[in-house]
Amino acid sequence: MVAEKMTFVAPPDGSVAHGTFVVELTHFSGPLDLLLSLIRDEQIDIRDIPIARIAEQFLARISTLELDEAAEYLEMAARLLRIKAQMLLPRNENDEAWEDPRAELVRRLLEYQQMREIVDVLDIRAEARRNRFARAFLPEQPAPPAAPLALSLGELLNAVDRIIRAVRTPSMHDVIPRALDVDGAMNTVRGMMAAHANARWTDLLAPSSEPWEVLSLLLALLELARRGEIRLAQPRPFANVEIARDVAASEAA
Amino acid sequence: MTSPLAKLLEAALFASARPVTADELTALDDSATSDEVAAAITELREHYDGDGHGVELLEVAGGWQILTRPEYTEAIERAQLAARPHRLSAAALETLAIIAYRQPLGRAEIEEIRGVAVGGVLKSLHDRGLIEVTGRAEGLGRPLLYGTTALFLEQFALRHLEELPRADELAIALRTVAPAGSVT
Amino acid sequence: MTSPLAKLLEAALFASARPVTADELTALDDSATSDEVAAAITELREHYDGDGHGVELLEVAGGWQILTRPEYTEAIERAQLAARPHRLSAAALETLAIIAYRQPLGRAEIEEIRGVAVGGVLKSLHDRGLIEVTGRAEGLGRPLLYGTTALFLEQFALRHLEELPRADELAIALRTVAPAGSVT
Repeated sequence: MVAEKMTFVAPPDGSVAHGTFVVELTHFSGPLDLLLSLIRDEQIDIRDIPIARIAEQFLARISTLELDEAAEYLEMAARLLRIKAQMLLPRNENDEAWEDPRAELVRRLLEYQQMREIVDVLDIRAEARRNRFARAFLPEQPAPPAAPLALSLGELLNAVDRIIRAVRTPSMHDVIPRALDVDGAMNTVRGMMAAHANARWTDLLAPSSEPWEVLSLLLALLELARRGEIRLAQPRPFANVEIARDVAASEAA
Repeated sequence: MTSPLAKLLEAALFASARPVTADELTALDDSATSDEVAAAITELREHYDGDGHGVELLEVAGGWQILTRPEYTEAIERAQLAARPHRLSAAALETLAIIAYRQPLGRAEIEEIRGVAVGGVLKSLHDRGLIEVTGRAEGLGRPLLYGTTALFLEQFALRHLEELPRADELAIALRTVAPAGSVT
Repeated sequence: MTSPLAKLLEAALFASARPVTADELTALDDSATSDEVAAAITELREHYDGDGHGVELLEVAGGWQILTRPEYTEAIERAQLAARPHRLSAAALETLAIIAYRQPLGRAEIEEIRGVAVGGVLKSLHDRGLIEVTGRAEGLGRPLLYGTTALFLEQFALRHLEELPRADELAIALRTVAPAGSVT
């Protein structure tokens, strides 16, 4: 950011007090502000700017302001010089298609000027409010969140949806960021099956297991069942999964 | 003051750091109608104005707030009982002005109008609670969009955004400015 | 109230965050004697008591303070709670969603996804007991890692995290989202 390299100068009206909220670059809040101030000083019609003269003054001002590091001011200076050069190009007097090279700059200046009018309104408003105090003493808040949190799964999922749509390359698929350890889980199951003929899902999983452990175990069980080392049964949905040593397979092994 | 409702409203307005909406005031008393609350607000306001009080009841940011009268500010500050907040810088005001009129809009658009980088200013305004992220734009990079907050209205003594001058009331009207009606 | 001094005292007492001593009140007006200040305090106190106000002027530890009358406290607290159901902001919800799906992860990672600073949001989610610090990452600064809590699951009536729809199921889930209680 440019601002950090700049010399900090408070605006002349003293609007930046200590404990500064935003440090102003200079008296000017930007190249457009400087340009507008030059135009005002010279009492020039904004719609018919003598570009050569203004460009010269602009360059002079930014050198005295020691703004040589301010990319934004330099960019504007370059723009002014470019417009100046374009103005010098010979053109046919009757050329209806000729576009004033200053047009875009004029548009931006007018827009900026309008915004400054709003700033004046806001400034007056803010001053009016600053001169009034709200009650500063506030009774201690009623004991922390007494009201239950109003929060539904729908809201959470909508938030997920917003994020997915917001992130350019959605990568929400990796729900579990850790690599799964299926081999490790298979070893755990084999160990358990060596000692016991039967086991249950909950015997293999600590209550505090993390999602990657749950998934690893699930995949390990499915893999072992596929290889015929164990048999899996679940009497009803959500019931504990029962694991049994596959007798035929283990005897063959 | 005579009405019990006005006393209750006064107590509630004293207890809140922020403006309290008429709806919130109505919720104070199950048996009160919104007309009765409106009448009690008027009673309280007129009492402060007519019976020599150092505070007044003002309508700000869509609600009601008791504030000290400006003629006492200097004495209060001199006695170090309260301090006025710092003024916003020109850069902050410019950025706020643009956001207030064009919201929701993104950083690039603000920078285009102001002609300078506004990252730092946006952060300060956000930290101060004057602006908030209201969403993301479509298109490349899906930039964040900013809008003003209720605290903005409060700190600029505005009842609502429409209280700002409409673009066509400003000396220079611009084709690109959205009609005031659409500013919400 | 008739005396200008009583109005000034009212404004000062209102604006101060703490009780104000008689000496401090006297300092508000160079021309006021302590007797005059004492008289103005009495005038203000009697005005609040006699003229139907929801507040009163009390002498508390270290000075004078305007306080809401206790009989209104309950109604105010009830209305404050009713008016402000503790809803999470969009920013908090999005942060929570990211943590739920990516945990454990650090603040920098969340900020990268959301594009804004999330320090305050993390604190409020933590204060509400929805997230917790689950460890520290390897690498520079060993940043704290966050994850969701049991309360988080309870809040959404989930038995475990795997009950959250996968990202590729979300499009469907979002269309058929049922109220929290019935999601299994």
